[in-house]
Amino acid sequence: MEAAFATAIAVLCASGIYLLLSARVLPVILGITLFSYAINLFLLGMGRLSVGQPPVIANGAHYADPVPQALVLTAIVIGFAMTAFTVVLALRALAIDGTDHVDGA
Amino acid sequence: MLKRLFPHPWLSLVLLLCWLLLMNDVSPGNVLLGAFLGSAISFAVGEGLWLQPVRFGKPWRLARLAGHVLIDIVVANAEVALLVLGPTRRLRPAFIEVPLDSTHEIALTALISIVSLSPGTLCAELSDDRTRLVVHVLDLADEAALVALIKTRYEAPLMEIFAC
Amino acid sequence: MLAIAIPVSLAILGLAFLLTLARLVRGPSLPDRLVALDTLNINAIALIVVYGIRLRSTLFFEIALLMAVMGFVATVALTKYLQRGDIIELN
Amino acid sequence: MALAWLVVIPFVAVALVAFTRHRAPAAGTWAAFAAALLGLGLLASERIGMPTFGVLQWRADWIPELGLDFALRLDGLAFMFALLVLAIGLLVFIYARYYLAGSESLPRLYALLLLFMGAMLGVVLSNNLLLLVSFWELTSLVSFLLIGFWPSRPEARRGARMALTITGAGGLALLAAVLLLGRVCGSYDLGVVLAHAGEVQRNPLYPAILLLVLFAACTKSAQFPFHFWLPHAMSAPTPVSAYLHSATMVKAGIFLIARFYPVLEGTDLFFYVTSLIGLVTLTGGAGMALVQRDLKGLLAYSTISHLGLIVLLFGLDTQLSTVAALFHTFNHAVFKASLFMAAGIIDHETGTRDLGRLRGLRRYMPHTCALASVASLAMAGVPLLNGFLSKEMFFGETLAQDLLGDFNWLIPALAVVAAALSVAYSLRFVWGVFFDGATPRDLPHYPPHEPPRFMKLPVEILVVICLLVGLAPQHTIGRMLESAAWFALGGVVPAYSLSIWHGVNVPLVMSAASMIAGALLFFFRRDAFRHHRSRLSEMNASEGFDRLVQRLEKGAGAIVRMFETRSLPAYLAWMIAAMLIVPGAALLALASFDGAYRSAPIDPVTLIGLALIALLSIGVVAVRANTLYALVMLSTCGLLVTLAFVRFSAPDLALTQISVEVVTVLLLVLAIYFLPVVQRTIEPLPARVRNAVLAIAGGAMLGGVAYAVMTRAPVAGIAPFFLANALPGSGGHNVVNVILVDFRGFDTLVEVSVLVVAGLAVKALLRGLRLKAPDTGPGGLPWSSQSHPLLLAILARLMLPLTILVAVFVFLRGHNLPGGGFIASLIVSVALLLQYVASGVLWTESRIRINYRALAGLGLLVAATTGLGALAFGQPFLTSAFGHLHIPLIGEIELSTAMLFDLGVMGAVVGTTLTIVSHLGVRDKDMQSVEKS
Amino acid sequence: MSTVIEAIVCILLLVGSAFTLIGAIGLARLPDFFMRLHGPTKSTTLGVGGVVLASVLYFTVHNEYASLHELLIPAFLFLTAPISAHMLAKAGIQQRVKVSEATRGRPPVHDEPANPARAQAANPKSDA
Amino acid sequence: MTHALILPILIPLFAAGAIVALPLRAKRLQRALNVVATLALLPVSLALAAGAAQGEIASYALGAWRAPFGIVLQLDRLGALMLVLTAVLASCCLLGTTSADARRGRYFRALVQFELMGLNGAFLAGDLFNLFVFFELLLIASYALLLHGGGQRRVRNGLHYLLMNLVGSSFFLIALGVLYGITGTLNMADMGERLAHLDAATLPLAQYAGATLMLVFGLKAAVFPMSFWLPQAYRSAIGPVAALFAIMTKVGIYAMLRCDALVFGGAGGVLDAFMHDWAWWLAIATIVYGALGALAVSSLKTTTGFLVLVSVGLLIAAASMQTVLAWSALLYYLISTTLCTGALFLLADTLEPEPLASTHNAGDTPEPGSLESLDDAAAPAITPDADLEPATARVNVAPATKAAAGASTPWPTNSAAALYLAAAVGAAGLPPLSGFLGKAMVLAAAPLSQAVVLWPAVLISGLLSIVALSRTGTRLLWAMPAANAGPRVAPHGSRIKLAACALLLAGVIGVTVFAGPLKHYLDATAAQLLDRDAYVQAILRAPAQGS
Ligand code: NA
Ligand code: NA
Repeated sequence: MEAAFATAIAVLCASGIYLLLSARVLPVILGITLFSYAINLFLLGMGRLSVGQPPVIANGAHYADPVPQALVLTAIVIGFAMTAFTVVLALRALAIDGTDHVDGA
Repeated sequence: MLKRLFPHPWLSLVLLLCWLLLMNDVSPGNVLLGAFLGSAISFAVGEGLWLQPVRFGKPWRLARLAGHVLIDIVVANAEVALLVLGPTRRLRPAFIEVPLDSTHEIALTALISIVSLSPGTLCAELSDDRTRLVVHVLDLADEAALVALIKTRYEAPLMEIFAC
Repeated sequence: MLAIAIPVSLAILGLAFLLTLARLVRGPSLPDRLVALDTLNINAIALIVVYGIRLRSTLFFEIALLMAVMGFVATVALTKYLQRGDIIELN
Repeated sequence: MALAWLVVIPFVAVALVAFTRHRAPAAGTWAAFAAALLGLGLLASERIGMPTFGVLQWRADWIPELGLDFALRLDGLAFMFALLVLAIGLLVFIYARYYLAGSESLPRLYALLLLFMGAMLGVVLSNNLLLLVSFWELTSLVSFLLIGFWPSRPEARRGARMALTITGAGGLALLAAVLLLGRVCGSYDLGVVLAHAGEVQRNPLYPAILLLVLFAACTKSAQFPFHFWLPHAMSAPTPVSAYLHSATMVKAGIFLIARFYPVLEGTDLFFYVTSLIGLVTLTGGAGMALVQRDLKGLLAYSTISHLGLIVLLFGLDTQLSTVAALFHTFNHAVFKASLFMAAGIIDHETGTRDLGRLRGLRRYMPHTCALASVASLAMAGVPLLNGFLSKEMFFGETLAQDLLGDFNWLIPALAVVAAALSVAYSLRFVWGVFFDGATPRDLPHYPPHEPPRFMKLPVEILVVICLLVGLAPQHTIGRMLESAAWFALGGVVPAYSLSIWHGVNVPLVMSAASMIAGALLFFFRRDAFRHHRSRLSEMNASEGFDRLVQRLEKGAGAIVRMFETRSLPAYLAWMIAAMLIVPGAALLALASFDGAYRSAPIDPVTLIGLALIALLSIGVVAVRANTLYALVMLSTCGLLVTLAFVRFSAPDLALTQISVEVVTVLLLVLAIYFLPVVQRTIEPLPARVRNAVLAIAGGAMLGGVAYAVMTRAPVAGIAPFFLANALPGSGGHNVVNVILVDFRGFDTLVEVSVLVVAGLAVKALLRGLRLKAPDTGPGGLPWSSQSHPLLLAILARLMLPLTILVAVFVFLRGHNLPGGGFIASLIVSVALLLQYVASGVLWTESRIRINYRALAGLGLLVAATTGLGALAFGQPFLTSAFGHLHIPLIGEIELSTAMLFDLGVMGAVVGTTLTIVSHLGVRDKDMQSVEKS
Repeated sequence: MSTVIEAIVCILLLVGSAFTLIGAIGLARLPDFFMRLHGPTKSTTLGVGGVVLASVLYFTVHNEYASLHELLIPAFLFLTAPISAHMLAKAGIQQRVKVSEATRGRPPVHDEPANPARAQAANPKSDA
Repeated sequence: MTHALILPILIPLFAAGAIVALPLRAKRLQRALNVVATLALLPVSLALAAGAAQGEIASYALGAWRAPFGIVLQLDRLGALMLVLTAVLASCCLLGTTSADARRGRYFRALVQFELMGLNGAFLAGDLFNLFVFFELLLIASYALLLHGGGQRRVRNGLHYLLMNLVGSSFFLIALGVLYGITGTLNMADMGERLAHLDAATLPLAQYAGATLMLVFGLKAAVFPMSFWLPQAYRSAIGPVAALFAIMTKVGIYAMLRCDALVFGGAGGVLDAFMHDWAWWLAIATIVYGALGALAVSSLKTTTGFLVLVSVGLLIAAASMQTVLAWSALLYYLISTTLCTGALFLLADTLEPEPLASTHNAGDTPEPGSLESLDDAAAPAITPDADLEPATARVNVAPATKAAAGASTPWPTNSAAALYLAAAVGAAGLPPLSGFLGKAMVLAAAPLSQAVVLWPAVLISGLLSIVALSRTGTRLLWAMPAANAGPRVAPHGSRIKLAACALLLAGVIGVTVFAGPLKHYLDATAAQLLDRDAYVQAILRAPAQGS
């Protein structure tokens, strides 16, 4: 399981980075999103993978590590805030320069 | 008094029902809470956001219609399943126009929903003056029959229910 | 019995998911891809419900419910974009 | 304490001058005089009480941890220099009073000169090397301000910067030298360092220390090849030139060599380097002085030459040469200051310093002529004047030295040449200005006349000193010189005699020869000029320096431009490369990525799901040019990530992912409306290759690290505590939610603040935003004319109450089941946003009248205030309380302050989300015009 | 859990899955956009419906407690799916997707006339 | 436990919340809130510093959940020092903000408060994830503040700044995840304890995470090669914001010190290899790059931006030495450079004012080439000054010119020039101000093997800084631009900006004069910082609080 999970993270991350390095705004935003997917999964994995053991207290004996989940939740929220900011800022830049090139050229 | 608390009784009722379903539990506390929410939410959306007042003329007609629709959906699903799995070249797709009589917003919406939900028919367009419905049919045998079916089996009961 | 039916069901749903995904990739038109996206959402709901049965857990109900409540909004936004461009208009 | 006052008084006077500069400019003048007089008095009174070879010390702590004390020391060497600083300072102050008479900038000049006086006194009196460096750099800084005293002149600015650069560099070198000395000797205390001479010379760092000190001294004392700043410093007002550029500041380098002489001298390196520099400067400076057209330029090069002479004397390997160096330092200060003042008077009265225009001034200003002539002769080394004595000693020492072996004769020979040049330019100064020709040519001020009486006073005093010292050296400065030499030589003074007549000896012959040669040279000067002008102008070092600086600036620009490309992809590539290479290096030590731990075997559905995530992410890359398609791919990828969260026991994450995903899609769809529909890939191939390499490496590393950590057995950290305490401690079953609202509620509070800031920022950015609306949709197709389909409008309204109900459910159950305030707020937000999409802004906002921004702020306040409640019970911020309320008929209701906190969070998130998204599609201008009407 | 009930759950599961698959097949192989648009309704209605009924039955029996809340899922889908379908159809029309030649009739197109309002806003350089 | 510990976070939080919640027209109230909240930080942080000076490490368990489970705030000498520095800088920036500045965009005051909250939180955080969250807060507020005023340059540079840091934050999360994965904890002291006992097979992962974390902090601090965004970003910010940003890079340095000491065990700990092999050389590269940049550009803000890089390089170089001596020197220099660059940024606002006419396109003057083209030779054909040397004065200066010159306030004034001089002296590290002392301390603290590289780098960069600042200064203060012959008029609000700048420089002088006691405190700070056991005792073994 770990290998497949890690591979998925790797590919997500690679795609994200590739897009991040683009010269236009939209691919960059897509890249941010993919990269954050990768990181969210990565963080989840840092609590080790567990299947069918959500950390909701019932009669069970084993639960998935709740801490990384809480961290990811926070990360998602912050990521959303940042993405929104980026998008609107990119629009502002577009309005000024008339181009969606990240460098304005 | 009750009217004051529940300006949109049907909405409140639906909300109460949904609440009980959501909580998956019919305890007095939940009923009370559901009633409270039903009232509070209908107040919140009441001003302008909610639809034209609904006057259900014949609730039992609604139940019958629901039954009809469910049966039609199941049957049509089976029919269409065969069509889908069979050779696609034999299909006879078509856009047809269904003239409308009802004007009530919810009735119209319900009609469109029903048409769209039942497999094999799909509402593609409502004319701007809300007098005609453009329906895409996956395999049209008889246009007139289908139009008649929609009008009698769905539209007529809806008009009855929503009293328009 | 369930021990067989659930995996079979999951497999079928998985296959449906893949077929839908194939349409998403093949297109050819943007509306085609949107239909596929919309359908994927519904397929995912089914998958989650079955998965809940498999785990005998009701913890997944909220997820499926939320997908049903919110999933269509993305479709609406995307389709409205194709029609009008601006999805939030002044009036 | 008197020592401290000696240094402090000028600074106090600066303050006085600064305060009185508007109301009573004259007071500043008196303050300056008083400061110098007071200083002189203090210095004299201290000195009188001391034995000849005594040392007076004073110290106060400054930064003991650094070894930097405010430590001062008055000994013979310091006394001589301090005396020069104060005495010539006083004369310059008097002179300046007339030089800038009536000018508004006189207080400024006094302030700066006083500042300089204080700094210079600090340099010569410092007993702590770091303190010395401080004052040293302060002199550079003040000289910068003084040279640039008339900032509107380009040459003044240029000269000031040049001086600052060169002398500043010297100061930095001195700092390095001092730090090294401190390291070698274990202290920055001058006494300690002087006591460690042997150790310093044995230390392998000695060459570095020596060269750094010499570099510092040479820059300050305008030694070759750093001499060129001095002539450019002549843009300063003449009092400044007289003070800084003849008598004091340029002598700081000399002082430095003298101060460190006991520590540094005695090695071949010292003698060779020092004497060579001195020799070159001596002759070169003299030659350049001869060919100047500018009166002050002549004096400047002459100063360079004389400083070279002094340095050469230090560099000669005899003890007596050092005495001579100090003697000439004093003499030069006296006659050069007077010459500068005379030059200033000429400039002041005629309006020009051009030697080509000045002539025959004897008739107009006879008194000045007499004074200048005596001073010039002192400079030329004519007998009976002080310059003669030190020059004789100099000639004697050039003969006594034994540096060059077979080429020993070279030094005296060059000394004679330089002396001859010196005679020639002195003659040129006196003869050319005062005698040559009958009437001056086209002077700016005609006719010239004598300056005010007291303007000449300083010159007179200095000339008298020249004479006194020249006639009775032993009685005038004998004791002072001996004492200074004693300290410069580290406690041994060779026998010497200061007298006018030593009989006919070789030095006297050399003197005579140089006089004659100089006179001849002056007589045939026109040929010499022609010869030199053409050659020397090409060797103009200052232009070389300017070119160097320009080239440096250009080079720096080119280098910086290589990195600062203002290209985000390049910046990101640098950063990501760093993030890969540097931490990646640590991974090389990892024995095996694979630990032993395994969670569960993989099942096909999960495998397919994970594979699809990977493929879809690649898909996004592949179709990125097709905006909407890429967005669809991305959404699908997000959907699968949601499923992965479901699969890997993270229902709360799944819920959050779904709701955030929807809002993000709304946001992106709003954005892509304005973006070009087809996104051609515009990166050139090399950039794409670079990006791909970084991407693959980055992916591999993250995946590898993930694998490495996940295959290591989990550590029992803080998680078990949360699992055990969520229910008993906080009353919630959903541990993730309990963490968010209770265990780590503080994070949530800050995170919500982040969101609110994003909302504010977006709102600010949207203000006045005007974007070009595309005329056609994807595929170049026209837009639809139907703005709000009926079905959508109706269903959106139908959904609203139901969705709110679901939100309430998710909110209330969040503590026990997946859900919570954040997800609930996104549900509400989406339901509200759907109204905007379905019916437009105006329709919606005529029905929903919420100030979203205020809502966000209120939500934040509610959450924070909830946390504050605990303080009333003596508990820390954010301490939660929960309880079960039993109500008959209804049953048990659980209430928790965490819920109130969550409610605040909800308000903030709804407010923010709607702030961000709801107006994104509307042009601000349209909105405003509607708001107005 | 009794075998009968288990069997019913199984059948519901399989039927639901099967209809979902059929919907997907339809989506995959039907020749034009509008025909493909019929596919999802099967997934929505009988597909999710079947699966959810299985869930209701299963948890009700398993937990010995009437678990009906899953019914809300198809309820919401029934509300929202027609919107999606309707909007998709309109998008298809606006995008002039290819219509199978066998189709009788053509969908009406509502093009916006060359819109002065949109063109007027075209002032990319201005940021005031 | 004293609740005062959380005040530096709560005061700006409530102020910001209230400002956001208030209607836009309640401008006075908003302004008052901003002023009161900012100024209140001064006494609070001073009181906290007085407490911390006793040497106790105070902690505050939020929600009464004890460490390492809950989030704790911790206050030691370092944290207190940074709080005071922030409060001082913020107060001066507040003074230096004219209402015209605030009006150039929206929500300025709320954003400032959020920024302060983020900064103070970062200095108090005892939990790594909490540190991350506060970092995000201060960053997002800084993005918004950077954009304040709008205009092409700001927007473009803001976009770059934002995206760089966005990616940086992602790497922060990666490092954090790995650290959690191998230690199972988030509290820094606890994490340090666990890392100290980590098995050798996992150690490289800790080193990986540590290096990543340090680089992320390095990004905030703008270490080479992640520094290219900074000069332009700072250049485009309005003066008070840029001045406030003077502390932003220092947050990165702060976090480096904190994490290296507390989490990774300082010298001999997890990060030894990174510090010696990488941080050191990157620091040197930063110094060199910063100095070259300062030489290459001409505008005061950009020059100052590059000087920030120089100082960052020096700070990181000192950080990499991991000794008490070096860190105490580092902290001294940090204080000095923060105040000096803050002053320079404020001055730049008045000396190089943006044209006020169009606020949105302000500062969008096209720049030939990619760096600013410069030269004071290009700028001024000299206009006559009232104060020419007498030789020429009588001829050249017509009375009319004098009258014209006297009519309007000549700008820049002497006080502006004096302030520039002081700030430049401090920033370039010239004696006698604290910049020199700080540099000398760091140089003296470098072991010989490192001094060989560091000294030339620092001294030469110092020289280049002098060249750059003197060039900029002569251009701005001495040479009148030919275009608008005659004296320039002081831009609006110059006086209060100069006052703010003077306050900052008074701080610099205070730091210089009282360098002895301050250094004493800083030695104790560095010693405390490197004594990890004290933190473990104070935070993890603290008696249980609350219920
Ligand atoms: Na249908
Ligand atoms: Na000698």
